[in-house]
Amino acid sequence: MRLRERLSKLGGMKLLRGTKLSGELERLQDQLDRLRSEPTAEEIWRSVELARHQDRPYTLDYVERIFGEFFELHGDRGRADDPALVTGLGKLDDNTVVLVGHQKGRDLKERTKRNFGMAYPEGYRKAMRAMALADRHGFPLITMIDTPGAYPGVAAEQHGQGGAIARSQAAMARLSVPTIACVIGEGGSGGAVAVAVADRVLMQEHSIYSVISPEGCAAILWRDAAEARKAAAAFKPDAAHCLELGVIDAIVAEPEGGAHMDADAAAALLKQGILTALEELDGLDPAERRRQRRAKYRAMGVLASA
Amino acid sequence: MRLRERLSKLGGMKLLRGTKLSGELERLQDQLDRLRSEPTAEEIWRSVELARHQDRPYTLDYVERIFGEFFELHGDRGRADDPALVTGLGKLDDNTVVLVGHQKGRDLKERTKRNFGMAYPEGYRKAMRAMALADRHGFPLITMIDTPGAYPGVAAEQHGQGGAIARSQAAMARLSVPTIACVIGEGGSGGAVAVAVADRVLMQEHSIYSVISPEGCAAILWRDAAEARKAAAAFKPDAAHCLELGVIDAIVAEPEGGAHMDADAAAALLKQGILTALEELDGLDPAERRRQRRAKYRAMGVLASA
Amino acid sequence: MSGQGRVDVEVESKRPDESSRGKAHANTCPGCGSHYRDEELAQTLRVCPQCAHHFPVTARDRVDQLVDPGSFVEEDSELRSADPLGFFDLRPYTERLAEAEVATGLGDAVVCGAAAIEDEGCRLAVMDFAFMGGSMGSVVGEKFARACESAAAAGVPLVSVAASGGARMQEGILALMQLPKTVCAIEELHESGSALLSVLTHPTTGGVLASYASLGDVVLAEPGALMSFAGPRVVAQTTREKLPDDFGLAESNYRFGHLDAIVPRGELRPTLARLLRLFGKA
Amino acid sequence: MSGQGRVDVEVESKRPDESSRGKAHANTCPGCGSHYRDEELAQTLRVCPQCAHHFPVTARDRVDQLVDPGSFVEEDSELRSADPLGFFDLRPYTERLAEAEVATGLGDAVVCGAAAIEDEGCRLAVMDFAFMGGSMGSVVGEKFARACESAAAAGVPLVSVAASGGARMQEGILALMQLPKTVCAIEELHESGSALLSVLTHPTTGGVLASYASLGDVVLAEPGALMSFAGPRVVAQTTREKLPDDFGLAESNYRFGHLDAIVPRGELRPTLARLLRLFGKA
Ligand SMILES: [Zn+2]
Ligand SMILES: [Zn+2]
Repeated sequence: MRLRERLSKLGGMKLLRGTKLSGELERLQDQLDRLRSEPTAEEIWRSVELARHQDRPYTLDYVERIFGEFFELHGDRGRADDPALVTGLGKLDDNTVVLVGHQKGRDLKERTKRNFGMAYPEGYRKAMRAMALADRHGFPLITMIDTPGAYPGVAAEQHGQGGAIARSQAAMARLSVPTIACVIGEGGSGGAVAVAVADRVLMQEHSIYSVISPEGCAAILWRDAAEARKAAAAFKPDAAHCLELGVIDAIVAEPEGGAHMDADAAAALLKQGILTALEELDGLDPAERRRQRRAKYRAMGVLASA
Repeated sequence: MRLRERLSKLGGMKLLRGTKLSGELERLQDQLDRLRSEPTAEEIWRSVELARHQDRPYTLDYVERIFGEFFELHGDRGRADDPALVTGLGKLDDNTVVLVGHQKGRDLKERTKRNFGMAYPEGYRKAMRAMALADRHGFPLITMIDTPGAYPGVAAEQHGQGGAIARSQAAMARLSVPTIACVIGEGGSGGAVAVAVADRVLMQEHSIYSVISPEGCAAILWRDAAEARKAAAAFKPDAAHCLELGVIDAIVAEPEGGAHMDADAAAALLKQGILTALEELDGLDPAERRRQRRAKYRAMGVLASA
Repeated sequence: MSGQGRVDVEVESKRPDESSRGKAHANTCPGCGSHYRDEELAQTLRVCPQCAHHFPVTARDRVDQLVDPGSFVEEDSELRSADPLGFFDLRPYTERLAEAEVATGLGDAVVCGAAAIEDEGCRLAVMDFAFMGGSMGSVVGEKFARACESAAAAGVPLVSVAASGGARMQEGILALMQLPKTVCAIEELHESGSALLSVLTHPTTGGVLASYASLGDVVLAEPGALMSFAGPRVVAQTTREKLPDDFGLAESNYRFGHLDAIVPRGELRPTLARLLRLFGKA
Repeated sequence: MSGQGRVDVEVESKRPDESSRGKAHANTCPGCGSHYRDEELAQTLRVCPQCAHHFPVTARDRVDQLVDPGSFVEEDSELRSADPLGFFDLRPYTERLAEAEVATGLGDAVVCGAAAIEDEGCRLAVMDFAFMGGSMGSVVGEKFARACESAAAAGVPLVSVAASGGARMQEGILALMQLPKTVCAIEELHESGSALLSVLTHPTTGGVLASYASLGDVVLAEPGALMSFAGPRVVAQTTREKLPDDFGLAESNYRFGHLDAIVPRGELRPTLARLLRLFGKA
């Protein structure tokens, strides 16, 4: 239990960095309380279903509820504007932030236009442009992750999908500004992590974050895509497990029944999560913040020895 | 006469920066000696012809003569590899440098492949990738300019020719490493200056550097492309005038009759010019070098007042 | 013939000829053929009420359309082009300059100054296509660079409104050097923490598109504006292919990812105000 | 079934099945049908003398092909995968790991260490597709990150030779986190001043292509190597279109600007030596 370890370590430390640390302690205790018991296979599958629920709020639903003014930025300055990934400038209370987020479509027409939230390399290049803008002006970067994965198409491969995902991560590893990633639905594989290399990674209670889709995993390992429930239970894409494994920093509560039951309430909770995370990061020297960000990822994984 | 002004100013200065300044003084005196008299219209036209001579050495001819080991870098990591602009790593004596240069073709087949040295936006994006590599590793950047201009095609426009040229200049304005641009043939308009924003700009004796081709200028202002000689005489694209106007930093001599008469000798002279320029830049703090680079361009132009 | 300064692009002839400004047919809509009086068009910001065609706007009118009344303070208006090459084609450059000044009442092709838009402070650099085709010589480059410095010193964004046929060939290689000059000025502006908001109007081509106009933190364009490095005629001649109908237009550029938004003239002022608030220092 | 770890891609079946390594037909050339004995292929670096098909190479053989004899000193060989999720599909993950170790003699899918190539010092990270389809879990990510740190400490470049089906799904989200982990390690490597030379061999797909393998200062590939984020089968199923014949192959990737060079196996050692000299500190 990584989280418990971290908590006990923090608890034993002198409060050298002042109130920021006690804030972090409090957050960890709060998060730990959520993990009384390990989610069951049924609970995991329920998160898979809720994360993909057709009425679940998408990035732009949160944008209009969380940000005051917002201006969408379009285009990768090379070849295209990818509607599966939106970027923009927004006011979070009195501060300007840069937003990068996957966008699924609500109706059939918009779903097709948005390619079901599956970005092309052009989408990740647009995201990198927005990141550069954030860094140039010192605007914090907020990303929202909600994608089945990067689009697996011929043109997407020809335009360098793998390289674009790699470079987008590198760009995030390099930023001087505070960065918050929010998994708000499906955090699908490389297409998700491409915009999720952040100082703080938040996950909504019923979102999922995974290396492969349950169906994809089942098709390969069980040789039957219908065994998706078994696969999900095995690779545990739910928020509680992600927190436990040290992959995310905090779980953001959803309204009873899931975010789609009350988008306003879900947005208010998400906004609070973002503000708390920003507050924790505030006052850190940019170089130190980047160092900590990289160190966090550097430490991920579980090892044994021969 | 800007050059004379600069020389007399330098002559009157205390040698605060030591030998580097006396080197610069010597170079300026040497350059000034070349400008005894203003080139005539005939001499200007001869440069136009020599700069475009079919046997004139191209970038890769100089690469093989100037660099020890060389490794060509391909691709813009997005969509294409533009053969009209070559990039690579080379050994200049014992030091590694990054090379970016336009490349025309020698025979019909290669000319077509190289698009007569007219780059697409993809070419400038490849160049920017090479610049980033130079900066990351502290390798000086050497560019060779030899293009009628950026390619004026439908796809080139759709892929953002204007923006690519602008961003390539911005990338050069931002570099921390020493940068040397060498105009070795036709320095045609935006397509040339895209890779010529450098600490030191050298021009071979019979190369040209211009805002528009003589034919293009004649077609617009004389309404007759055949008046190209008149146009060239009017806008003065020759090296002597460029030096006089403060646009370039030094003229590199060519073998008697032009670079095509003796490529080895032309390469040796060009190499000496590059080494001298690098030596002048050596020891400058990177931030100060960049400041001076920007200040140099900031000062270009001639103004009057109402 | 005041458009003769442009070099990189021949503006499409289906557009109203800028050189005929002031004559009756300049107010005939090329989109739908409707005729207007100056006062009629002024009321609609010079946008055709029938078909939404955007007529050209002078730099002075543009400033008036965008800024809070009375807030504009012009800077560097005394700068004039010199004639470093003694350039003479069918007529001397100095004569073309004098004629353009008389025709437009401007010292050169850009008007710069301090202003406020919805109470947000900024600097403005607005080009006028009527001054030698909005071509960029030493003065345009210098005024733009000074506008960057003025914005940086005041800690406010710079709003650029471009309209240009490209570099001014009568200043030869010095005109080309205005590209890196303005680019370097933007680098310094950015390092000071200020933003560049770039608006492209019909036409923005050649050297201006290949330098400062493309480097906005945000890039906007008016509907139907031509924005291309090489002009349609040059491209057609070089490639001998039929051009797409929307070649180089804002709509095509938006599709290809080069623009953040196409903003109808009537929405430009509130849009810029929103961006100024977003880029403003809290 | 040792290839069952790969997740993002199903490797094309026309390629020799890695799981059958050691069986007779593994040495039958899929390009021209010629049969070879192990010794014959070893002499040609496992390249078909008839048609130049590049047969798969184990990590140990690859190291031998590239480095100066006796110069390789392995690092971090004691690391083994844990089973953080208690993963069990048709068989337990621990069983697959044990089987892969027996079959390959390797602790996991990458071999790392210090070496010299033509007397130029470097660090190596060489993947082995035979170990669970070259899938990347915590150990591969960790060993790669340590190789970056070792190269940075020694001030030498890191040479990476990739062969991978993607992230190892049996480690769930922790496998995905090896992407940013290796990416962050490369950032630190670069800030130390050292270079990453990345060689892609057949196949390099999914999470490895979408992280460290794509981030080389120079990226090379062997002829015919498949390099795609999504595998051909997934793409064909998703898009329901016929794929181009050279879909995802090195040749196609070179054309699209994603590779610096395609280097036949016989030229790989001298090419890397040249690059090491160019990136070496003078
Ligand atoms: Zn109309
Ligand atoms: Zn064969």
